[in-house]
Amino acid sequence: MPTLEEKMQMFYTMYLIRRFEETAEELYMEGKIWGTFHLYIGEEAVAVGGCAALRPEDYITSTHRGHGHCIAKGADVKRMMAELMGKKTGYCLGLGGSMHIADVEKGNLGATGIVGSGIPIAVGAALGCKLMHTDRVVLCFFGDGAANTGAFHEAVNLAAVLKLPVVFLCENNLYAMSFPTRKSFAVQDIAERAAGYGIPGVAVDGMDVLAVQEVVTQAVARARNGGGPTLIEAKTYRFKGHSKSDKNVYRTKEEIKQWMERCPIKRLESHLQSVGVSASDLERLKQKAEEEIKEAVQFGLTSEELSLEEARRLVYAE
Amino acid sequence: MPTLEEKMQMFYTMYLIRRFEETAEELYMEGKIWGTFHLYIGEEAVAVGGCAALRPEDYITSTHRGHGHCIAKGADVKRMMAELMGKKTGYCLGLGGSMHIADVEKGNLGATGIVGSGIPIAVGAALGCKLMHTDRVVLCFFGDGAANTGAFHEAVNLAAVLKLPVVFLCENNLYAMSFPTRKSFAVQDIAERAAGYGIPGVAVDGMDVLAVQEVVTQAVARARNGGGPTLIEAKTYRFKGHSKSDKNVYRTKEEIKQWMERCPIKRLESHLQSVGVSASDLERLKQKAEEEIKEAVQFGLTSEELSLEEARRLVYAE
Amino acid sequence: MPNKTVTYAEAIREALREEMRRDPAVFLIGEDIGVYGGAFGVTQGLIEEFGEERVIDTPISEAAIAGAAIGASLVGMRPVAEIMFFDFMTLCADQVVNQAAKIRFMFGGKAKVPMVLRSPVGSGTGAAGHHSGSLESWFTHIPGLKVVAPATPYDAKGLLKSAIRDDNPVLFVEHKLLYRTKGEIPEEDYQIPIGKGEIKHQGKDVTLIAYSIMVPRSLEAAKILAQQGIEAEVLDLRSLRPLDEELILQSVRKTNRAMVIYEPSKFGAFGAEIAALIMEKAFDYLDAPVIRLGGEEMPPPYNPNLEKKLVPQVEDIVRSVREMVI
Amino acid sequence: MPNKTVTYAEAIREALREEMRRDPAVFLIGEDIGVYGGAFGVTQGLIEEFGEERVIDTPISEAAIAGAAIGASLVGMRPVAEIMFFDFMTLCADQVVNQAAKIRFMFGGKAKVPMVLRSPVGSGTGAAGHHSGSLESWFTHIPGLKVVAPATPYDAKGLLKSAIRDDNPVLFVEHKLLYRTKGEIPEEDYQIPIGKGEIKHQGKDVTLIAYSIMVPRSLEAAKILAQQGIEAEVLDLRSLRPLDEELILQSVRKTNRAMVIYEPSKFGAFGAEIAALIMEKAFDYLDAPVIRLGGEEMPPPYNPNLEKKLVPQVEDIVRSVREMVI
Ligand SMILES: Cc1ncc(C[n+]2csc(CCOP(=O)(O)OP(=O)(O)O)c2C)c(N)n1
Ligand SMILES: Cc1ncc(C[n+]2csc(CCOP(=O)(O)OP(=O)(O)O)c2C)c(N)n1
Ligand SMILES: [Mg+2]
Ligand SMILES: [Mg+2]
Repeated sequence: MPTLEEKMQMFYTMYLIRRFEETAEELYMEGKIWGTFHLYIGEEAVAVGGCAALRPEDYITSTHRGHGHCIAKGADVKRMMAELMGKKTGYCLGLGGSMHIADVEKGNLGATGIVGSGIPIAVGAALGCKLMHTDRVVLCFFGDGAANTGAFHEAVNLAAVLKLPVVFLCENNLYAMSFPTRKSFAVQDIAERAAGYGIPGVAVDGMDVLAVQEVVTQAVARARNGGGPTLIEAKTYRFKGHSKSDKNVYRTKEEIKQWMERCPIKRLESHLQSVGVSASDLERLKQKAEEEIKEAVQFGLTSEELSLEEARRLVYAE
Repeated sequence: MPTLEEKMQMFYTMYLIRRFEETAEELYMEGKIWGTFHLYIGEEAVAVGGCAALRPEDYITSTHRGHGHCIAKGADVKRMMAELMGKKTGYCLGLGGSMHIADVEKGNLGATGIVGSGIPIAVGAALGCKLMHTDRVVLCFFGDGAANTGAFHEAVNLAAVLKLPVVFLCENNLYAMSFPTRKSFAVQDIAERAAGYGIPGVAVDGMDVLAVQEVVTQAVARARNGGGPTLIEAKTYRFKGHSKSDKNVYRTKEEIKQWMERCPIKRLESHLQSVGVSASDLERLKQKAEEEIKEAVQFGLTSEELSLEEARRLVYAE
Repeated sequence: MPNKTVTYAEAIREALREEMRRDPAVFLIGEDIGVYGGAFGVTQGLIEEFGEERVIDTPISEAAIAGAAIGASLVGMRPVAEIMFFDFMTLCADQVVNQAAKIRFMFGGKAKVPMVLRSPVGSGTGAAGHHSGSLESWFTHIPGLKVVAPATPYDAKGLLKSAIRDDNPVLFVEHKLLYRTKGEIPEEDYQIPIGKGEIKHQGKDVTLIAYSIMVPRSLEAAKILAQQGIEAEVLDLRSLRPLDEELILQSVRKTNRAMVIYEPSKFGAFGAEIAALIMEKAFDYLDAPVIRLGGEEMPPPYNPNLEKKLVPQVEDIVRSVREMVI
Repeated sequence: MPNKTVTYAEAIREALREEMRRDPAVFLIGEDIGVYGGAFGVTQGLIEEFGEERVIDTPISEAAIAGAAIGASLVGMRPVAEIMFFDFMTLCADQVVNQAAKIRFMFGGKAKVPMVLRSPVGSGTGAAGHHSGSLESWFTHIPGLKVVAPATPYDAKGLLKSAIRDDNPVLFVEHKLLYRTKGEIPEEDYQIPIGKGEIKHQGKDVTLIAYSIMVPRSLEAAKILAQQGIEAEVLDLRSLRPLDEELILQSVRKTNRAMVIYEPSKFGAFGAEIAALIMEKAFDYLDAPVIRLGGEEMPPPYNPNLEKKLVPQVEDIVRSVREMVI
């Protein structure tokens, strides 16, 4: 069970993620950020609960919907915002953008634009951790859509037979772009697939950060002790469209509304209040997050861009 | 339940497959066939039981170990032998060889050298059958090794969610080349994977042609009636090495011996004798098969080869 | 014959619609092509007309999409599959290269694979490293495949119709930045034959050889060059495999100078084939080496200024031609 | 320094063994590379020395093999992955192209992917359409990758050592028909730098540019041509990306004639890059167009007589050179 302090930290991180993305969306409207990105709003409990179960030296792999994972693993929102603005001070020097943010120092092995492609890489990182005789664990985030890629199958099976220290955390937000899980799966729970690989499978309420933190903690302990991988399915929902170009024709307003009522941040806020945290303490945290975001925007806006010459030198390592 | 006549037919086909391959192996030693091929010896019950459950207009997809499937689906051994000898009279005009034999007329959509790659194609053929409003079914053969490819996962799931008329028949012969299933799977039965796709899974004794015929018949009926796919795992064993270059260092003589005692042809022979078929009737069938094979060899040896000019014209359809 | 103005995306959609009406064997398969209408809106409205049976949304399973198209085509259908971004062709490369392209030959001509695989290439949308690639060169190298890459709505519609009616697997290369460009097409049914290029602009001083997005850029450049007294001929390949060799050679024999302009990274790209071919077959006509103007040797960067520098722009073409001719 | 004679396969095995002894971060992963020793016996004996932990057999999961190598390299290992046949590179193309090659750049240089992917190309073994391919051209087109294709045991060992010690993903292209060819190597540790070609035979009349299996064939042809009074220079590229441009240009400036010889189907292959490059940078030195002698435009046929005609043989090289020079 997390301490109150840890819960407050989770609250802070979830709120920071939410505000980061709301702000990024505004900047997008203003033309300060472009291309496309995928908002995690509504799913914060999964990243935060998942990363709260890790040690700092553990690794994660992320997805195209990766802002939350990145912040939850300890990234600096200044450098993230700068990345979204394509600046040299960003995590990827402005070369990666939203879909490719990595923060290798903090253990985030990177987002990816190819759905499912991070799963074999997570397995490889876990293999590396094992071969190096560390007791590090890899937490692999991916979506329901990714669970239908060949990469998922090959990688999960490889991890299972090699008993690697990796935890597969499927963020089932009910849709892969417009395609609903009820059409892309003929099973109720994606977690049911675990049995076919001979590993444990668990479904968890992905709107409840404490529940996520608990099941991931157990799976991480198992992985760390040589017990091999676990497949966790967190049932969650994205409140926004798939990407910036989504017209949301494939889901109903009612469905969205119902899920928004289950907002994971509000839920943790209520919980914290119920255990005696004062409204003003929560407010203070929120204020701190606002400050951080404001600074991040400022940092991004005033940063420089990489030159073509500099970019060219980054294709190959010396 | 198959009639006695049908059982006699199965016996004949199994024996024909066995003799076809033994003869091909001899021809290989003599340098009349080259490259490599993968002998099906020991696994005949799977192809024959499986195809016995089909109508002539149904389809199959085959594998690199495909001689048995091809003969069981009604191919002419003359044209098969000619193909192994690289002749113009072969099924593929000598362009495909053992690993690529197809007999589209008889419904064999082809062998493939890329493990697992036939599975999506089988699913596509089933989709085609459905869209054309036929009630044809596709029987998809593949190995235990293929069950770990991404292609398997994507294709089985697609078939499951679209409820396509396809039956997945996994020939689990305990090895993918040298890699044993006990190392490549963390589950007991490959059939357990079916649950993760929401389709039925059945394991069956692949050395018992009647058992195979029975479970495939049920699955085919289900598929034909719009019930969608089934995953069947036939437990079997190859008596010979993986391919012509295998030194068999990865399995014990005892294991091979034990399985050879379960020879599917002997088993059916005993069964037929126990229900009153005379030794001479069986002998007559065997003789007929010998004749057919002899003719096939003669046919192959005396056939011509394709010219480069002719081959060039086959790359594109007009 | 009365004409109408449509976008490149609409032209593709019209070809799909008309072919689906004409031939019940034609169907669509891909990700989010149904109610969503495709990531770039190309298939919008088709599920409403043809239903879920002929406009099939799939899970994220590129290999299964391609394989399903192959299998369906083997039993008599004419699938048109969509791979949402060309970068994802790497995920179905086995099915395309080892199956679709080889099946007919390996089976001794006893089967055919009449399928079309549509997919958009190109940078310029800020989508960075995994959604901006142009890997069409890979597929031009595969015997058994045909590869087309139209530049205008007119060519897109006509070529897609030919591709759907062709009995071979055809890779139909679209470009994201072309989807909203407009052009005229006739009201009646027409086809553009696969394997025929077109001179899109006449000139005598140099031949600019391009396809897809580089065609409008080359035409733009030709206009500017004309003002500077250089008459550039713009040749649109349209079809990369088979290639309209004769058209290329004819033009080069006239202008004695050629430049090949393309978006993929310069090194090892299809543009080298064109250059090598011209040298092999028109060496004595060349007053100067064939120059290739290709993309930078780097993955697509996110930063929009760098992204723009990744691939040849109009001003790059103008500058390079001037350097070459003067 | 005392030399010893080894086969190409042994030379590769020695490089693997020595690097594994030298650096605990090096490990092997692939299908049937353990007790089986690899489909072509290259890794024989290594599992006995290094155990299952460092010689990892996997299920048939090419994408996972490549992905596992990438992931392990991201956290500090130096994996050497084997893809059993080059045809199967199509199954891990996404991991290789979109991940291994791009990660460093996309992450702003903050990660590196020091991995090697070994895989055999080539026809000539009667294995037909799915086991005889030569798709190396594809990967030469990918910024972020290095591609080497040695022709001799000496080069194979030295290049593999360099590849393992390189901080970039390196594709190591082997050829099935070379595995049993023999050559001398020194007893001591040595490396061949990636990016450097070598003149394997001096000549003044024409430069034959080759790599992998076409190097011994070109040398064989050069011998025959010498008897006929034609002095061919044989240039072994060894490294396809990066390419030793200077060596190529130097040789061509001397001989004024070049022929590029390669096994893949001629059209759209890497050989076109070499030809185009020579034209661009040594046009004025050329007495004749650079000729490409590549493979037939068809999938590998099973019939051995046709299979032989698929790719350039010694006599084809001799004939083509004579046609060119005389
Ligand atoms: C291999 C691949 N196919 C298709 C896409 C296009 N695409 C981007 S995100 C997405 C949906 C992903 O669904 P899911 O894995 O559930 O993640 P979510 O977006 O719901 O978080 C799709 C289809 C892609 N990026 N990669
Ligand atoms: C994609 C791919 N990877 C590797 C191989 C090499 N290979 C050929 S057969 C084989 C084993 C196949 O095992 P399984 O599917 O169980 O079929 P079996 O040979 O046992 O009948 C392997 C690894 C291949 N042909 N294709
Ligand atoms: Mg989702
Ligand atoms: Mg097997």
